[in-house]
Amino acid sequence: MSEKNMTMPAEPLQENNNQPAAEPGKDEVLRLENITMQFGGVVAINNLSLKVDRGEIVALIGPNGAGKTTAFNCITGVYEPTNGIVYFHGKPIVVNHPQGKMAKQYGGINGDLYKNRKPVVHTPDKITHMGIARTFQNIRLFKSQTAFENVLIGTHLRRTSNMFTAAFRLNAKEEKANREKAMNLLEIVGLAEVADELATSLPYGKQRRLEIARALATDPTLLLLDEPAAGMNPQETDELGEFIVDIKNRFDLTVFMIEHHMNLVMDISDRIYVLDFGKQIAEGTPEEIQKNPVVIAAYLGVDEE
Amino acid sequence: MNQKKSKKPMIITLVLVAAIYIGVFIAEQTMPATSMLFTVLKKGATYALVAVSMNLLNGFTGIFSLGQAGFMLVGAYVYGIFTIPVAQRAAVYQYFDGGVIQFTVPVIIAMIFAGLAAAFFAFLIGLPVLRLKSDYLAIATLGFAEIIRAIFQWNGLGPVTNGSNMLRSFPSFNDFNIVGADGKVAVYLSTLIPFIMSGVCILLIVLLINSSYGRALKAIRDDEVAAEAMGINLAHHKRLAFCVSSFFAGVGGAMLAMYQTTVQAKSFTSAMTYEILLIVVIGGIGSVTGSVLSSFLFVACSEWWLRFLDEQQMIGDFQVPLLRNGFRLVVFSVIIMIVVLFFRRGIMGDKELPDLLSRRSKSKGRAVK
Amino acid sequence: MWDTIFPYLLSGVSVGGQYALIAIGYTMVYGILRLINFAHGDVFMVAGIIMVYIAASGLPLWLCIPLVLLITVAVGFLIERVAYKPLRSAPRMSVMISAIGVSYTLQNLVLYITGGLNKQYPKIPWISETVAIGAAKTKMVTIVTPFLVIALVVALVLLINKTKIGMAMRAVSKDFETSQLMGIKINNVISTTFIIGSFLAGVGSILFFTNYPTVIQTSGAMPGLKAFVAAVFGGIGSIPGAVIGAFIIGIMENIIKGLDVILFKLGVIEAPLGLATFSDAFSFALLIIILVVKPTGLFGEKVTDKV
Amino acid sequence: MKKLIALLLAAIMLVPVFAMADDLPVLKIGVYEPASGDSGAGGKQETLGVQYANAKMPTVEIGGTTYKVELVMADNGSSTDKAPSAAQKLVSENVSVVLGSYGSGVSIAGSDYFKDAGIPAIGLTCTNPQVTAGNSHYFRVCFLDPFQGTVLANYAYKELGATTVYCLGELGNDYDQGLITYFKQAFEALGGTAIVDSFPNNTADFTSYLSNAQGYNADVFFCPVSLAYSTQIIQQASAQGMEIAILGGDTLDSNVVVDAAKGTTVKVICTTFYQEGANAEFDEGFKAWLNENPDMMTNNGGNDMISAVSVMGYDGYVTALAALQAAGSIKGADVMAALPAVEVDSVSGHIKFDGNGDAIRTSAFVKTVNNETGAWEFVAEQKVD
Repeated sequence: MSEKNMTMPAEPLQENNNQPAAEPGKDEVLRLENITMQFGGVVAINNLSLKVDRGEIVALIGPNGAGKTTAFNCITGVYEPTNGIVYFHGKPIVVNHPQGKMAKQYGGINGDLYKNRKPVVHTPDKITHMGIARTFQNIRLFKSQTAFENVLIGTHLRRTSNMFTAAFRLNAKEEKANREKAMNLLEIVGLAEVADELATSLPYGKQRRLEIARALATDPTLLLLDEPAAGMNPQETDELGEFIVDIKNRFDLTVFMIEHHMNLVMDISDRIYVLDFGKQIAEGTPEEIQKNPVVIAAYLGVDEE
Repeated sequence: MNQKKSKKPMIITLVLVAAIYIGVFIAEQTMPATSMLFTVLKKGATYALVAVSMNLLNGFTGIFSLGQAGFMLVGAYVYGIFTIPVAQRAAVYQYFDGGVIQFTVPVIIAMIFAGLAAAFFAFLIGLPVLRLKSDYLAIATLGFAEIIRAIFQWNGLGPVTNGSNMLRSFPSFNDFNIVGADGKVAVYLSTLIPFIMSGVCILLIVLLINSSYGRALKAIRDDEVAAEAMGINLAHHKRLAFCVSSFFAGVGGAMLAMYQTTVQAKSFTSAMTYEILLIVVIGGIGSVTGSVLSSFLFVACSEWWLRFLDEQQMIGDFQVPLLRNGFRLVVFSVIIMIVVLFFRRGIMGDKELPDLLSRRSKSKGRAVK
Repeated sequence: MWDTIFPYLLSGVSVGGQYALIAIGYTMVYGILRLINFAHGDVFMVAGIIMVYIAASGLPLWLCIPLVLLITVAVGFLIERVAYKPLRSAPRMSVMISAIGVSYTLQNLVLYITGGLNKQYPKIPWISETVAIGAAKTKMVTIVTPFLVIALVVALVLLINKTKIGMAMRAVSKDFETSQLMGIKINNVISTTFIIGSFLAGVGSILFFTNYPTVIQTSGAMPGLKAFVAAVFGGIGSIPGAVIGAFIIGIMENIIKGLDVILFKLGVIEAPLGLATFSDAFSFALLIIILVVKPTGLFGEKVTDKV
Repeated sequence: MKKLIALLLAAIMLVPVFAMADDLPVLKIGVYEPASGDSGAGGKQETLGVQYANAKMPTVEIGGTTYKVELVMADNGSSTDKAPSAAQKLVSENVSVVLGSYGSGVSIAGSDYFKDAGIPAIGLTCTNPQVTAGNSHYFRVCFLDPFQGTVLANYAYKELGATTVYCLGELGNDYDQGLITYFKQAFEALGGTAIVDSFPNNTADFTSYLSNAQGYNADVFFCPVSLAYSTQIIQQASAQGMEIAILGGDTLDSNVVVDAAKGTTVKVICTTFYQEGANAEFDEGFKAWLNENPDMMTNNGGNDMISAVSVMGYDGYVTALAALQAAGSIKGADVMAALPAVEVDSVSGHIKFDGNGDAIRTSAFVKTVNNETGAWEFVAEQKVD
């Protein structure tokens, strides 16, 4: 495994040299290249490289504090990675290499790998626009709004109306469509009957589903789920598993998820990446991962809440 | 907000509003025009608009801005500058031989100018300060209001702004009365017109709040990170809210000018902003209805109902103690402190009139922000 | 040229020193509660009014001064207990609104008591005497102020770095929740902060009103705001920063008042431009520039809030 | 919450019901004066004149019926944004005539409200021409700024031998700005130079402005500002050991100023409407009245020195009564019609209105503070033709 880790950087490196705009297989949805995230002295992610293909369900696992959520934040533009590239549908959506102060004090891997590339930075909303939707580890619903409104907000970014047409209700058709879409999504996630309840008044499991519905409302092609099953009992977890597969097929999505519930991960994911202390220590199918000694070592004694 | 919700409360609300307008009109024709009631209604209508515009920022977008007085000032001045009759300008701009602007525009146009000017200032101000965090933003906007005040008072701009001297003799509310041939007022509109003006503006704000954009603003208020993850462009939407709010603050300023019949930069102090903020708080942060109600309550108390506290009162032969000039304000501020400390949700919380009327409102009981 | 500018520097230094004493109160409270205590400027004004009435009651001055400071401290303490403590868990906005409410209340209360008239501040012997520095004449207080300020600041810094309560203060301003968990009596710390702040505001008011001897309910508003600007300028939470910021602002605003004359003397302009109009606005312009360019101010340490 | 407010208001609404009725028919005169704010002190002294007059002449016989004259006070807070509701309050009380205000800005701000209600107003010490210009309802018993400005300019140029004057006024105060403008015109017509500067309101620190005056090598410091500021300026001037004289308009004629200047070396000169001693009967009566009423004494600044504004208040009241009698009715419109023809001889002299509704005044008194005794000293009576 570890040598794979070392060889990974090599291929993109050549790639950059002969053809800066990478041209990967067209069924590739997401690719991370040498992503490194450093907060001051702390290296949260160390040279992470991975890819997710169209239609896959890929899981990112690892002990707490392994840097999984940080990875998500780098993809969605919440953080600007210290180094590395994120490709989405083959297009580089995040490009960075150590800058200014970082460049000097940064001794990490491939520090100068992308020197010749212009940094690309997008605010999270732009990235959502491109078709990456996410849920949050610690649920972040709009607390003063009903379940229905929460989903409805998700449709805002695909609007064709401007402020005036919206205020003067000249977008009635669009508005109607959005409302139907939102209601429809609520039905799919099975929250139709609580549509008018305050989002925060819903039970935990439903809030998680609502977050997914809200994410779906932004018409994503890639769905990032951050611990969707956290705090659920086994039965709920199983349901969630089926649910994820179901929406994946229904909306022809690609799913990239962080999860601690191993049964869920092993059941539904096609491939699994394992992070430990910001480093990728393993990659493979559920079977491979279950047998992998490094993973077992990393997880030894780590309870899966 | 859900399509399944019954339209009934909405209709009742509209009927109520219509009834109020008719009531105002009738009252104005029947009661003596000198009654304090109309002063309260006029000023109340003006403050209602400004309060709602502030609520749009502080209540619905979660931007804590204290710049309102500054934007009102811009609005009031722009209105005055463009509506003072040319004949009067020599007298008004007495120290700047008539000023440079020698034309007037219709009242409505002037009010729109007022709003646009305020919105323009807001845009400029917004560029740097909207990135700031809550209380830094507050103090920065407060500072900007002070700067605007100084600019408008500067003699260097005298030919336009009349320096620090007052602008006056522009059309006021009373000029909306229709005067008959006999020189007497035939139809009184001096209270109805301000009601219509601020009514229309508030309606526009409500429409915006209930539109897709309004939901986006509320989302930003509730959780900026999540909102951004939903593809809502924070900078753009915040600037939008800021400019819209300022636009209506500017229009409110123009109305204040009409109410006061004179405008002077020195009266648009931070104290004015605080008053409006307190109105918003008393009404309930995040409730348009609340802001409107509390505006009228606030004005009525401060201008009318509590005025007797400022004068010595005799009950029989017993002289009521403490009553003296200024006592009104003391009582008043104590009431406000009580509201701020113990009734933090204000009169309406974040509910609107329709919510109260609808049977569903129970299930929609919302958390304090 | 120097003779022209010197008087403005003199005025600047003295008013700057008085701003500094108010600014410390702001910076400490903000450092701990992350609250802009809008009422602080009014506490300063109230201190002035109290002095007026106590002195009018005929007590000897050597008794008045400590008494004034004592009452001012009590006022500051009460404000915190009544208006801020109940809102400890409330969102920041409500606390700020409460602060504005307190300021509104104090001003109206004083308006009522004084009947809205300016009150003459009693002459405090020695410090209100006139002294000559070179060409310029000024009150003794002008010279006393900077030294007194420095002395007080040194004392304060020692208190914060050497004493137990000082340590607690630093802990709380670093991390409110954690220090609570560590068993620090938050409320005592906060009360102490307000007490120190009000005490300094009281001292400041004595100096300020000796220089500009009339008090009215609005006397506190502008100095308060400017002191806050000074605090931000110097870096919220940093006491030396607040003091330096205050002196800079005091001097700059007086230079601006005199800018016309200076330019006039230099022959840059023939007629005055009336730039004095901007003497107040300038402070706020400075504030905004600082907030935008370097939000942490001159000496403030970065406050990282979790995403 | 709503209940609480409702209850509160209900309680409030009840109280005025207890107000006592009187057997004589009541005639209301509105007193539109600042009781708070920068001009609060002056406004109170002016009101005292009216109250004293009312105490002396509590009733008036109009068209055969005797009316009890009731004063309705409204505090315009010396600010143009509080003025409207104060004016509206008087209007809503149906006063027959309004007296006031101290300060031209608030007078102008209130003007339209009286106009729309058809109530005449008699300005007592608002000296800005704009108050009465272009309207038929505002009258005035005092002299005007062009006149006062000329008087001051002449005095500064001829008597004080000044060639450069530093003029300081409050931003947005129509009285200051107006008087300074007319002073400048007159003074520069005489061949002197006047440098005009302004300070933002709520300024406390005038040291730099005093330095400015010295910087410009001014011979006179002209600051016709509200008492709130003039006292500050005088005290800080003495602290800075300023030698040049402080010159001011009628606003400075107050015992507050005297107290500030007492025991200092600052020379304070001002023009005014009345010089104590010109009418012994009034002086004694007024002082006696003050001494009887302690709170009146406090309103007068703690001693019984007579400030000219009180005299103008008295004269305004006298004029108002004369107008009411001439009108033979207590209707505002009738009083307005009667006013132009009214002529009275009162404390400050003979009052007769010109076409503008301004009292024809040809002389002003100049007085200065005696720094030892702490009293006004008569300097000269200035005439301009």
